[in-house]
Amino acid sequence: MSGTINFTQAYQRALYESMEADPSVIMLGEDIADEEGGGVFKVTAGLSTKFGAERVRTTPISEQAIVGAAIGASLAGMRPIAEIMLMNFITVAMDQIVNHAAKLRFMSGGQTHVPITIRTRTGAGIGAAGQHSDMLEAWFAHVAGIKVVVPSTPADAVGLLSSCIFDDDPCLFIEDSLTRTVSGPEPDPGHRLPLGKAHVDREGGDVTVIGYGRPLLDTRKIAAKLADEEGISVEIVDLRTVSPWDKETVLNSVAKTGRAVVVHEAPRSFGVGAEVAATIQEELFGQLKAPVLRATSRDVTVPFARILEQEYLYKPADIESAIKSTLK
Amino acid sequence: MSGTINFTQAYQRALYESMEADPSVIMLGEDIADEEGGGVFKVTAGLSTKFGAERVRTTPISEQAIVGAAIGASLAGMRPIAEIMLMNFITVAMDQIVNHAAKLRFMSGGQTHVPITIRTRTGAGIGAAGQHSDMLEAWFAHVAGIKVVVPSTPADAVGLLSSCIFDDDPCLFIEDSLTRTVSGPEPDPGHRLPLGKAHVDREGGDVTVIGYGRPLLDTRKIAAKLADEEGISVEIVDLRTVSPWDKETVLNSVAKTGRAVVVHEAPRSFGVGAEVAATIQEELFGQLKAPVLRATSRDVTVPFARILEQEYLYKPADIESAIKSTLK
Amino acid sequence: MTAAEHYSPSALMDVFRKALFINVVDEKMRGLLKSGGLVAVYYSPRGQEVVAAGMGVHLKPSDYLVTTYRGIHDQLAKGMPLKLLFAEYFAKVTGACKGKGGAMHITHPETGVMVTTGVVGSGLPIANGLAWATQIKKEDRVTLVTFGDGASNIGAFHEALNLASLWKLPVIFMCQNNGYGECTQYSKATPVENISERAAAYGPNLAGVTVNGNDPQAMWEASRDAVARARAGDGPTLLEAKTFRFMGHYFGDPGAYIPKDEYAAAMEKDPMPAIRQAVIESGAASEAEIKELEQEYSAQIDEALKFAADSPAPELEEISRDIYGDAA
Amino acid sequence: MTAAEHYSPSALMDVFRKALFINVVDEKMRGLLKSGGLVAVYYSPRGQEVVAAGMGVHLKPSDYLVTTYRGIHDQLAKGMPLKLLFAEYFAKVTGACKGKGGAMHITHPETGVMVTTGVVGSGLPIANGLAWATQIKKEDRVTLVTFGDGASNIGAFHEALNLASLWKLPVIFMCQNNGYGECTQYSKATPVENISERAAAYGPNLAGVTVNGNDPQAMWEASRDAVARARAGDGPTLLEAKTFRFMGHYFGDPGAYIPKDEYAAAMEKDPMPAIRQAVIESGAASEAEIKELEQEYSAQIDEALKFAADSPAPELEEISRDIYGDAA
Ligand SMILES: Cc1ncc(C[n+]2csc(CCOP(=O)(O)OP(=O)(O)O)c2C)c(N)n1
Ligand SMILES: Cc1ncc(C[n+]2csc(CCOP(=O)(O)OP(=O)(O)O)c2C)c(N)n1
Ligand SMILES: [Mg+2]
Ligand SMILES: [Mg+2]
Repeated sequence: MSGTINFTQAYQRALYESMEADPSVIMLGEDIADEEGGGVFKVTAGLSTKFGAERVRTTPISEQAIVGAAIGASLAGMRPIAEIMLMNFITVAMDQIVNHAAKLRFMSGGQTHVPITIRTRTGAGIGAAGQHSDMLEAWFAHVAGIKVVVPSTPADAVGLLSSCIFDDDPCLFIEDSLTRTVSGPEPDPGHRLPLGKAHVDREGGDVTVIGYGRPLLDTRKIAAKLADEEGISVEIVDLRTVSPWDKETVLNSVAKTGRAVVVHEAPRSFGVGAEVAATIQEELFGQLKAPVLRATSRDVTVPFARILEQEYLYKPADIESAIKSTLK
Repeated sequence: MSGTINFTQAYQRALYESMEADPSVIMLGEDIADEEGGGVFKVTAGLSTKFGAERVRTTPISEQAIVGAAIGASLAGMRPIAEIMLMNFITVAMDQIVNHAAKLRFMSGGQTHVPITIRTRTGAGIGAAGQHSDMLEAWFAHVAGIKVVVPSTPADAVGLLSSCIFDDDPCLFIEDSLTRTVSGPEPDPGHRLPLGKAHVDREGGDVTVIGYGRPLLDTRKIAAKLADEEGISVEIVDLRTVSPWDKETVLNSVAKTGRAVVVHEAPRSFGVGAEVAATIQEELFGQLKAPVLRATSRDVTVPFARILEQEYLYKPADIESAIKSTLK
Repeated sequence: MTAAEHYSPSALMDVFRKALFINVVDEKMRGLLKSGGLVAVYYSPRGQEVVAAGMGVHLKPSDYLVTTYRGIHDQLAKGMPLKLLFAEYFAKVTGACKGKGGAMHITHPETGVMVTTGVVGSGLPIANGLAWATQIKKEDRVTLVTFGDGASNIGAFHEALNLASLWKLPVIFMCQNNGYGECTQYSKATPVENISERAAAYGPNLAGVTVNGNDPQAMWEASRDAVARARAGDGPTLLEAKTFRFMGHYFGDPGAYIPKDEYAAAMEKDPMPAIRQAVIESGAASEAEIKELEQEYSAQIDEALKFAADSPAPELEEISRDIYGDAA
Repeated sequence: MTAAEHYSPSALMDVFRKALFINVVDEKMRGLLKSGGLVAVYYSPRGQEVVAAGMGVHLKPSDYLVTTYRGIHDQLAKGMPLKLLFAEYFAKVTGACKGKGGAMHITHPETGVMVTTGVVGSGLPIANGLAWATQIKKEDRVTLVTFGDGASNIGAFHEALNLASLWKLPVIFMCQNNGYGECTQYSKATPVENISERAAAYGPNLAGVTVNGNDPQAMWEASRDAVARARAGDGPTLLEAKTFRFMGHYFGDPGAYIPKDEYAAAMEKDPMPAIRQAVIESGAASEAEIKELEQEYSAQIDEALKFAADSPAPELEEISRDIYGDAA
């Protein structure tokens, strides 16, 4: 570890290292080549210049064509990375992702597989309103055959995105719009993290907080504060891979603490937290000292006005009070 | 009640009655007019002849255009019913449904609303394999602004579909592929059932089974058998509206029985059952005598071979054993 | 053809008034953004004023408009009240959408502003539905949907044009071809010289026309024809207006991806100085009269901006409203 | 042009052999379905044999094919082994996809059968990806994707053709225009006379050709040209073959929606008697030799069908395999 990098730099590094390591890694998406500015969020800046216009291609605004081309190229032995600029636009490519990418391995009886990575970006809190802010990871988690990955530190972003690219199954990698300039320690070159494995991010004995992505940035601060100020010992489990998720690590932690809070940015109802909570209560009934609680955003379209958008979003205070509720 | 009708007749009746009652009810979808045979499942047979080609229109194979046209017409005061032949094809229309139909009321600050009904059909068990069998209701339940409705009797199908058509919000009405010829008592003319209200389908004191659609047909038989043979008293709560769901009725029932099993056809992980289980444990912690269990299909692409398809599907025996597990 | 259907100095003046109004609004908005008086993502229509104005003069308030995030010129040309528009940009409860939709989702049914979408291409299918309702109700309404050159590459465009042609809908698809989709040059995404050539794919019902969007007369005449065609029930038009986007994709976009000579050439054809000159030359107004008009507009706009700035933010409760129609 | 690039009696014979093989397979399949020897949904290619055969003779095993549920003729023309194909129809573990994909999802990479999709239009974007990989790797491979007339109205068609033209991909889009999409007549869904005219929407890189799919010479030549164009890197072709679907949408479809005179006129142009006659007239084979060929095919097919019928069903464990690559 030589210094710090932010999330944007982390994505850039994983892409750069992967393209350098393997010529079968190719990319496509809107505006991603340097002639078009290297991507509207600059994540792909420099790649087309370095690795050639053949391997890094700007596309028309055609998300079905983007994901379809990634699938086809992957069937022919490539490892394509498709960028879907914002997650709400993935709605036009659901057929390609769900009916095809996720299912071709199974439907072909294992004769083919689809090693694509779909990078997308989303998250509320930037005033982008109803059609540019949705966290839709629960949809994909409900579909067998695709992996859903969300990093919560820049170093994890490097390790997880690299693993997605070299994984033999379709991976959906979700980047957060709000925290792109947040920094953290820089990982070693070639850093990879296993998919499907959760990470005990902080050890603690009183209550387990399970989550992924942005809310864990809040949770880390809350846990430190609660330890300092109130002597509450919070264990944090970072799912890292939302689906298929690492039940074992989660259940081991909750078996120890007896209390659990699930946090995510997506709306509460029918979100990822429901599955985690349902599984915990099923597996650890009788060992739980409190109900499994959820701290999430609200069941409503993301509003435009800042004050309403903040009211929509999960609040750090919600996480804190959920933790304390389990201790009552 | 004069006799019996099957599910197909029930859908037909709701459509017929609604079109007759209100000239703003219009329909569009692939093959739905009589010139094209009245729909591949014959649900719309006779309607274009009776109500005119202007109001019942066959479309090209263009699901985005179908849903979009329904949305637009609804903004102009109509009550369009769009048929999406099978639910897997809804994947190409997700943008129109999720980013637009579900959100326009909120995003317009209530100036507009989208009273459309999307009728679709799905379900495994007919050998239609990976791209023609998926139950995707959990996706839509995770989105605020749209209602998701699934009937479990022909009479309910009449009452719920009619209510969807005359509801002022977008409704997704899901028909089951396998049970279309299953019959039940015929309801009175003009039958309507409230959306958002669950129904205590059978009263019981030992354990509550919560579900919707096809698995309830199995559950009713199991409940009768368990009552007869083992003296187990099962209460069945039919959600009818999967989202927004009727927490109150469910919680009242489970508060009484202290035990709950959630059943659905969709795969288990991140499915509707997760939300129901998570909510119950949260609200009734301490009152539960057993963990909330789920009997669902498996987390895998729907296989083609009959033997595997049956292995994929929830099994009545799973429902029965889940019920008994809660009583141990 | 009646006299009113011929271009004249007074027709030019009508176009100019709307174009100037748009131009002054746009300048004010950019001024505010620069000064920090407004913090928002803003998609400037600078360069596209005459396109919106040339069409707008032919539309009645009862006609429908569907537009995009870059739609402020279309909304103004349609007659959207300034206060409601600005207050929405300012995220105030007095905004048309109560601050919940925001700048990308402006709606105002009273003036026919039915949908503003942030998803590329999604407005076209919805416009068909509005036109379909009009056709069924035999109303005298035209539906105008505007979109960019980039949008012509997405699936919804194709499905919508096909259906509109098939059903001979009273709809105008106005493509504002400003040479770029975000940072991607037209020819890097769209391998056909004129987007209007795409009309050929949908048979004779759909007219395809390309017009110089900087030329008020050409814009006025082409719009007149498209509107007349739709009103007469003769079918839809794909009307491509060639224009340019002087302020980049969003306000603040450095636009480094635009070749300098291309930009300079476009500047030479800037429609605003040209139309001003044409008005003076036609004798419809003198420079002094135009200055007066500018001042009048400026005052109106300032007043509306002040109203917006002074208006209150929505209350927190607003987040719970307009999710479903039957909820509080 | 070399001699082998000219149509000749031996070229006709090549086409005939493939067409006859397809025809005998199709008759056997229909016989089995009628007798109950096979229970499955079957989309007969009866009438479209020469289309697949005329193209198939120009393809190498290493070329890629993407086809649809109505793809058995394409798969056979591509050289897919009979046993693997039939066993998949019979849902047996010896099937190409181990019985997990089924008839609608036939895959066999060894002969280039890369994807068979059940979702209308979804193959086109994937075909682009296969061709893109070929382009990057500078391989000598052509990608053929086949689809119906109905599929030309869905968004994926548009996005795929646009991208293929833009990137000059070595892909052939072969539209088998059989006059119907399910029960909807061509002209009720598609307002353009020839689908090949749609190529004009994508600029000069994309050739658009309509050919009489009943005419072996025309089919052979048009296919030769499209394949040569792709192989030479000169760009994609939209090749429309006009044909007819004699057995309705699926086997058992009563086809009441097809006007009797249309059906009779199509029957007159049935390609199978015509090509047989042409072969005999050309001197390439005598009636007796053809009979012999038929018997030979019939025996091969019977043997493969017996293999399929006698093969075991998949074991239950098969459901847990091929979901993810790294799982058991
Ligand atoms: C389906 C979809 N994909 C991508 C985007 C991101 N995006 C927003 S605007 C834009 C460019 C649109 O270009 P064009 O249609 O030419 O309109 P213009 O902005 O030039 O008016 C893109 C790619 C989006 N909003 N929706
Ligand atoms: C997206 C989608 N919509 C609807 C269907 C249902 N469907 C299956 S085949 C078919 C007709 C397709 O017609 P065409 O493309 O002409 O092919 P053909 O069957 O004539 O070969 C339809 C509508 C589907 N499979 N996918
Ligand atoms: Mg543009
Ligand atoms: Mg067809």
